[in-house]
Amino acid sequence: MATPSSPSARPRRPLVVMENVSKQFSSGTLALSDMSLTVNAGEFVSLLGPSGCGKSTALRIIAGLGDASSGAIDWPASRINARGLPEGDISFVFQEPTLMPWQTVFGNVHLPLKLRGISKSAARSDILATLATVGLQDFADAYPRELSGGMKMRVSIARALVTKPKLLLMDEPFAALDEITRQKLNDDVLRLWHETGITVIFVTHSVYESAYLSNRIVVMKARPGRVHADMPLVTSLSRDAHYRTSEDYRQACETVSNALLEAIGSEEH
Amino acid sequence: MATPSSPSARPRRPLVVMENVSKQFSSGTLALSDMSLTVNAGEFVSLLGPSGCGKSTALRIIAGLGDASSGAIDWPASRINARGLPEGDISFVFQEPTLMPWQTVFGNVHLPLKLRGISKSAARSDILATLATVGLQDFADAYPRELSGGMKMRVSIARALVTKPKLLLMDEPFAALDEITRQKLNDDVLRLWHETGITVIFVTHSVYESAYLSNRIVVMKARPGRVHADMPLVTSLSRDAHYRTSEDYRQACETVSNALLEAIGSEEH
Amino acid sequence: LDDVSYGTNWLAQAEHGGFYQAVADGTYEKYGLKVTIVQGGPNAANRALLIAGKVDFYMGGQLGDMDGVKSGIPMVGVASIFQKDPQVLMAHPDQGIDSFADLAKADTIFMGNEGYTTYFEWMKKNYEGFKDEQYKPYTFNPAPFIADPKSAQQGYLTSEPYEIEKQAGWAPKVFLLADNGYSPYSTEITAMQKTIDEKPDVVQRFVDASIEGWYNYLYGDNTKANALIKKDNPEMTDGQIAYTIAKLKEYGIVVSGDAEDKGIGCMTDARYKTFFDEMVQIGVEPADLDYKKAYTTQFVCKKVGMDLKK
Amino acid sequence: MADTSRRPAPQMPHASNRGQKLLPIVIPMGVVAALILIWHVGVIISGVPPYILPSPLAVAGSLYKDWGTLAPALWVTTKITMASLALALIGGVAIAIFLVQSRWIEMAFAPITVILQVTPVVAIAPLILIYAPSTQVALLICAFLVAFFPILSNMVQGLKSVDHNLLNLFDLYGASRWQTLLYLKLPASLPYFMTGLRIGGGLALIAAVVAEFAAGSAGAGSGLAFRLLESQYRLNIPRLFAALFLLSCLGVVIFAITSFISWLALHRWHESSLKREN
Amino acid sequence: MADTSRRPAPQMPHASNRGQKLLPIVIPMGVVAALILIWHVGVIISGVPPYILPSPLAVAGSLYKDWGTLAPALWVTTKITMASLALALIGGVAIAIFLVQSRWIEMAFAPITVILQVTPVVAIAPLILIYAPSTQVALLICAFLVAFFPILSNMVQGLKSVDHNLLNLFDLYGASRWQTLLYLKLPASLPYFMTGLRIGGGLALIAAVVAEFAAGSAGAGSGLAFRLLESQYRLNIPRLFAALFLLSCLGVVIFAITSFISWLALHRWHESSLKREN
Ligand SMILES: Nc1ncnc2c1ncn2[C@@H]1O[C@H](COP(=O)(O)OP(=O)(O)OP(=O)(O)O)[C@@H](O)[C@H]1O
Ligand SMILES: Nc1ncnc2c1ncn2[C@@H]1O[C@H](COP(=O)(O)OP(=O)(O)OP(=O)(O)O)[C@@H](O)[C@H]1O
Ligand SMILES: [Mg+2]
Ligand SMILES: [Mg+2]
Repeated sequence: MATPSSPSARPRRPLVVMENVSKQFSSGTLALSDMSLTVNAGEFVSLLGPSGCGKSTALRIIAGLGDASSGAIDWPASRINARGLPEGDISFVFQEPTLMPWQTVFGNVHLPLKLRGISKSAARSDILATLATVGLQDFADAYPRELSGGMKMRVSIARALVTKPKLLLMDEPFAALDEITRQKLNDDVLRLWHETGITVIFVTHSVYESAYLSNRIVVMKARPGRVHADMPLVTSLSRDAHYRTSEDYRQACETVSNALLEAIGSEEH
Repeated sequence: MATPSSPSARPRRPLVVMENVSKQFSSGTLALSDMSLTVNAGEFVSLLGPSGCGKSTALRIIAGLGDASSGAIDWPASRINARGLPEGDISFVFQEPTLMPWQTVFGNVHLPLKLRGISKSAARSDILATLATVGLQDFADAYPRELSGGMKMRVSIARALVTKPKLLLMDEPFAALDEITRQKLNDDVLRLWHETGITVIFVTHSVYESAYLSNRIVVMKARPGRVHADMPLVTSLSRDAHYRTSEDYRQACETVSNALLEAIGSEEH
Repeated sequence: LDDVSYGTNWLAQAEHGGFYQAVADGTYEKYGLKVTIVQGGPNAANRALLIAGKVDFYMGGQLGDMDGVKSGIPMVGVASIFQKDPQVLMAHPDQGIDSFADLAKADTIFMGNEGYTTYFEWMKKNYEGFKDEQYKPYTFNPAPFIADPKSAQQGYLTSEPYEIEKQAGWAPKVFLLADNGYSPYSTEITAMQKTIDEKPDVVQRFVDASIEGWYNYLYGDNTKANALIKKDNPEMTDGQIAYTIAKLKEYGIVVSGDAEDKGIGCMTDARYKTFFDEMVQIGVEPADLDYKKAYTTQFVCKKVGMDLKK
Repeated sequence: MADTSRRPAPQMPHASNRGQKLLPIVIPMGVVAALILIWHVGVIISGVPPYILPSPLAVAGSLYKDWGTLAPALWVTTKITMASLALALIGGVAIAIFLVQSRWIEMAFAPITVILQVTPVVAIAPLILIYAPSTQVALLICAFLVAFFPILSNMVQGLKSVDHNLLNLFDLYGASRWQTLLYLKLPASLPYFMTGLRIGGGLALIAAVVAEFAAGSAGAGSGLAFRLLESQYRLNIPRLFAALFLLSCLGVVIFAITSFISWLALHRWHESSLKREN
Repeated sequence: MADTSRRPAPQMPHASNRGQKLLPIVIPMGVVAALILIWHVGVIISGVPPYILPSPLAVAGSLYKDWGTLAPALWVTTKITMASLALALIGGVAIAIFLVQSRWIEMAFAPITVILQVTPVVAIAPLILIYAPSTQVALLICAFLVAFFPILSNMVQGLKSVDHNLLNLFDLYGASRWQTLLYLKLPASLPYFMTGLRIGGGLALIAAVVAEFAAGSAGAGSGLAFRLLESQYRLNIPRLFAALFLLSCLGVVIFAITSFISWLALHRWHESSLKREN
C-alpha cells in the first residue's frame, strides 16, 4: 500500500469511527464486510472504488440511514441524539438528486431550513446565494421535471450546502456536470472546507478529482466491500490551477490509479 | 473554430439531418434554438456542452421523443415509419437508468427483444453475454432497487447494446462508473463501432472520453442550445492504450477543452 | 291450461293464503289455469313487473291503482280480497295512548315512505295534532320503536304486533287504520287493461278461483296451503299463521261489509268513490282524476264460493 | 430503395388555446346531449310506454313542473353529500395517518375499518337511529360509513408509497414525525389522495342517498332520495327520472370539481396530469 | 461536554422469524376478540335488551342454531360477491384502458361512468329487472354498478401515472399500443390497481348486499342480505347480528386475500410493500 507522503503532522481527533461494519441486504447481497474506517474532524476524505463496491452503502450507514448488520458506528467526540447521530449538522448529497417533485427548486433547497423552522422569507437570500453558487439563480421557480440531469444534481448540491453543515457527505455529486462547472464547484467546496474547517466524505469515480480535493483517499474493494487502501495526501501546494500541473498532483493521481487498479484487479482475477 | 485535422476523405452519406430545430418547453424555457446538425452514417459523434445546454433535448428530438417546436428532422437515406423514425434499430441510453422496477435485471435487458417477439429462452444467451460485457452476469435476477447507481446505469447500457442497434444514442452513459469499468466499456463500444459500422451519437462531459472515442466532436452552447463548434477528429492511430498517450490525443483534448471553455465563457460573460 | 302468474306484495304468508290454497288444492287447475305465484319481499319490484308485462296479475292496492291512472298506466283493480287494509299503527301500552287520536301525543311515529305520503297526510287532515316532525323512517326493524316508549310505529295487523309481543314481552296497542276512517281496498288483484280486454275469461276464472281459494283457506282445510307457504318461505311458523288467520277473522279483514253478502273480493263504486274523495280532500289525488279507470266491478260481487263458508 | 421523408414540426402548437380551454366542458356536454337524443329517439321508435321509460321531454316537463319540490330536495341532498364528503375526507385521512404509524397498528386496526366498511348500512341504521342524538347525526354517521373507505385505502397506499430516498433525506435532516408527514408524506400521496377524493365524491352522493333511505328525514327537510322513492311509489315515473337526472347532474358536478381540484394540485409536477414533453 | 456513545447493530435481525410470520393473523384476531369482549361486557353492564343489541353469546347461539339457513345464504352471497368483483375488475380495468386512450375519449366518457356510478341502484333496479333476462343477471348488473367505479378510478390514475421516461423508452423501441399496455402501463399501475382491488373487494360485498336488497329474489336461493332483512322484520335480532357477523367475516377474508395478492404483486419492487433498507 503506497502512501504519497507522510501523514499530516498535526494531530486530529476522530469524528466518526466505523468499526467492523458489515451490511447484508435481505436479498442476500453482502455489501460491506468488516469495514473499519476512522474519519477525523476536519478531514476531506475521498472514497473511491469500483461500481457497486459499497461506497453509497457505507456513506448511508455513517449517516444513520439503514442499520448495519453487525459492527458499530461511533461518534467519539459528539453528543449523539436519539437517532444515533451527532448533534449539529450533517448534509448528504445522494447519488440520485432526490428532489421533491412537487416543490420548486427554491422549495427544495429551502427544505433543510424549513425543517429547522426558518421561514421562506428569512431564508430567501441564503437560498438564492447558494443557487447562484451552482449556477441556478434563474431557475429558482422551476420544478425538478423542468431541469436537465446536471441541473437536478446541482439543486441537490445547493440543498446540502445551504445549511452550512459541519459534516458533508457527498455521493458522486459532480458526475453529471460538465468539466468547467465541475471544476468551479470543486473549488467552491474546497474553499468552504478551508474556510470553515468542515469534514467532508466524498465519493467520486474521478481519480483526478479525488487527488485535487482531498487530503486523504480511501480506496475500496468490491464484493464484499471493504477498505483496500487508505492514503493520506499531503502537499505543501495550495490547490489551484497550478496544483493541477504539479508533480505532487501527478504523483498522487498515479498512486490512486494504481491502488484502484489493484483493488479491481485483485477482484476480478 | 479549430479543427484538429482535415475532414475524412471518404465521402459519407448523411443519416440524419437536424434542420433549424428549435425547442421551447411549455414552461417557456427555450432549450434549443435553430440547431442544425447532420450526422453521417457510420460516424461516432460526441456531443459536449455545459450542463443544461440542451444535449439531452437534442438527442430526444433526434430519436423522435418530443416534437420540435420548429424545424425538422430528416432521415434522407432511410425509409421512415409511421412514427417518423427510420426503419431498423435505434437504441438509446437515457441519462437516467429508466429501468422497470418490477422487472429483474434480466427482464429489463430482455425488454427490447421481447418487444420484437423474441422469447426469454431464445434471448437468454444474448442477454447473459451482454450482461457479462457490463460486468453484471451475477445480478441477472436482482431487481433494480437492489443495485447501486452505477450498476443501474450498466443495466441500461446492456439494454441498449443487446439489440445490436444500427444507431446508438447515448446520454452520459458512463458518468456513474469508475474509471476502470468506464475504460473497458469505452473500448467495448469502440470495438462495436469498428466491427459493425454503426452510427453513434454520444453525450459526455468528459473531454478525454470524447477525444478517445469519437471521430467528430460537436460542442454546444447554452441557453438557448445551439452548435458552437463542430470538429472532425482524424487520426491515423488506432484507439488503444497507446493512443491515450499520443500527441494526436493530447492535441484533440486541448482543442475540445478550448472550444468548451469558449462555449461556456461566451455564455457567462 | 292457461299460464298465469301472480305477483304478491310480500313473502309467502297467511295473508296470501287463499291464493296458495287455490294452487295447493287444485282450484286453479279446475278453472283451467296454471298459476305461478311470484313472491314479493322488501324492495321487490313486482308492480314494475306487472307494468312491464312480466307478470299477469299483481297484488295491488287502491291507491296504487289510482296513481297508475294518474300516470297514464292502465292498471285496473279487478277484485279486492281484503275489505279492510290491515295497516295499523301501534303504540306502547303504558303511555296513555288509548285511542287513535291519542297517537298525536307520540313524539315519534315510525312509518314507511308510503305511509308518510298517504295515510299520514290523511291523519294530519282528519285529526288534530299530527305533524311532520313526528315522522321517522321505518326500515322494517321495530327495535327503535321498542326502545322508545314515546314512539309509535306502523305495522301490519297480522305481523308486527305478533313479533313485538313475542320478542319484547308486551303487547302493543294496535289501531287499525281501516276502523278509524282510512280504508282503501287492499290485497287486490290488479291487471293491466290489455289483459282485461284481450282475455276477459282468464281474468274472470282467476278471480273466481282465487275467491274460492280464499273461502277454502279461511273456512276449509288449509294444511296444504300452509305447507306451500312454508315451502316458499321457510321462516314462516305455524304460530304466526294461526295468529294471522285469527286476526283476519277477528277484524273482518276479508269478510266484512260488502263481502258479507256479495262474496269475497267485492268492490263497489260507492266505496271506491268514498276513498277517492278522501284522497282528493287531502291533496293526494287530483280532483279531476278519472278514478273509474282504476278498477272494474265486472268480475266480482257475484257471490262466487259463498257456499263454501261454513 | 431509399424513400426520403421528413418529420416536420407541428405548426403553431399554442394557437387556438382559448377554444381548447373550453373543450373539457363542451365535449362531455355534447356526449350527454347525444345520449339524451338517442334516448329520445329510442323511446319514440320502440314505442315503450312512458310509465316504463319516459321520454326526455316528459322528464324535462316534470323537472319544470316539479321544480318547486325538487329544488329544495336537491339542496338538502347537496348539503348532506358535502357534509359526508367532508367527514369522509377528514376521517379517512386521519385514520390512514393513524394506520401507517406502525405495522402493528395497521395489522390491528385495518380489519376494524374493513368491518365498518362492509357492514351494510341499512342493517345497522336502526341501531344508529336509536343511539344517535338526532336524525341528522344518524344520517351523517351512515353516510360516513359508506364513503370513508376508498379515501382511507387510497390514502394508506399513498402514504406507504413515499420514495424511500426522500424518507432518508428527511430522516437525515432530523425532521420530526409531524414534519415528515406534513412536508413529505402528505404531498407525496396527493396522487393517491386525489383518486380517493374522486371516488369519495361520487360515493358521498350515494352515501347521502342510502343514508336517507335508511335513516332519512322527511317532509320539508327531505332530500332527493325521498322524492325518488315517493315518485316510485306513486308511479310518477317522469318525476322519478327527473330526480335521477338531478342526482346524476350533482354527481357529475362533484366529479368535475374534484377532478379540477386534482388537476390544480398535480398539474405542476405529477405524471398523471402532465403533458408529455420529452 | 463530549458524551461518547455508539449505535450498535441490532442483534439477530432474522431470529424468531416463524413467530413473526403468524403475527399478521394473530394480532387482528386478538383485536377482534377484545372488541367482542368489550361488546359482551358492555351489554351486560348497560342491560340493553337483546332485541336492541344482543350479547355476543346470543349471536353465537343464533349462529349455531340457524347455521342451516345462514350457511347457504353465506354461500349465495359469496358467489354473488365474487362474480360482481370479477365483473367490476374486468369492467373497471377495461373501461379505464379505454378511457386513457386519448384525452378526448376521457373527456367524453368519464361523465358517463360517473353517471353510472352515482345513479342509486335502488332506484333503477326495477328498470334493470324488467330488461334483464333473469334475476341473476339483474343482480349482477346492480352489483357491478356499485363496485366498478373505485377500480376504474384507481386504474385510470395508475395508467396515467406511468413514468414518462419509460413511455419514451417503449416509444423508442417501437412498442405497439398493446405491448406498451401489457408490459408497461399495466405493471406500472399495479400499486393503484391493488388499492382499487382492496376497495373493490369490500365494495363488491356491499354491492352484493345492495343488489339483493334492490333486486333480490326471495326464498330458498336468497343470500345473507335477505336473511338479514328478514331477521330484522321478524325482530330476530340475534340472527340479524349473526348475519352481520358473517358478512363482516366475509369482508375481512376478502380484504385479507386482496391484501395478500397486493403484497405478492408488489413486495419485490414497490415502495409501499418494501421494507426500507437504505
Ligand atoms: N436495497 C438493496 N438491496 C439489495 N442489495 C443492495 C441494495 N442496495 C445496494 N445493494 C447492493 O450492495 C452493493 C453495494 O451497493 P452501493 O450502492 O453501496 O455501491 P456503490 O459503491 O455506491 O456503487 P456505485 O459506484 O455504482 O454507486 C451492490 O452490490 C448492490 O447490488
Ligand atoms: N420538461 C421540461 N420542461 C421545461 N424545461 C425543460 C424540460 N426538460 C428540459 N428543460 C430545460 O431545457 C434545457 C436543456 O435541458 P437538457 O436536459 O437538454 O440539458 P442537457 O444538455 O442534457 O444538460 P445536462 O448535461 O445537465 O444533462 C434546460 O435548461 C432545462 O431546464
Ligand atoms: Mg453509489
Ligand atoms: Mg442531459
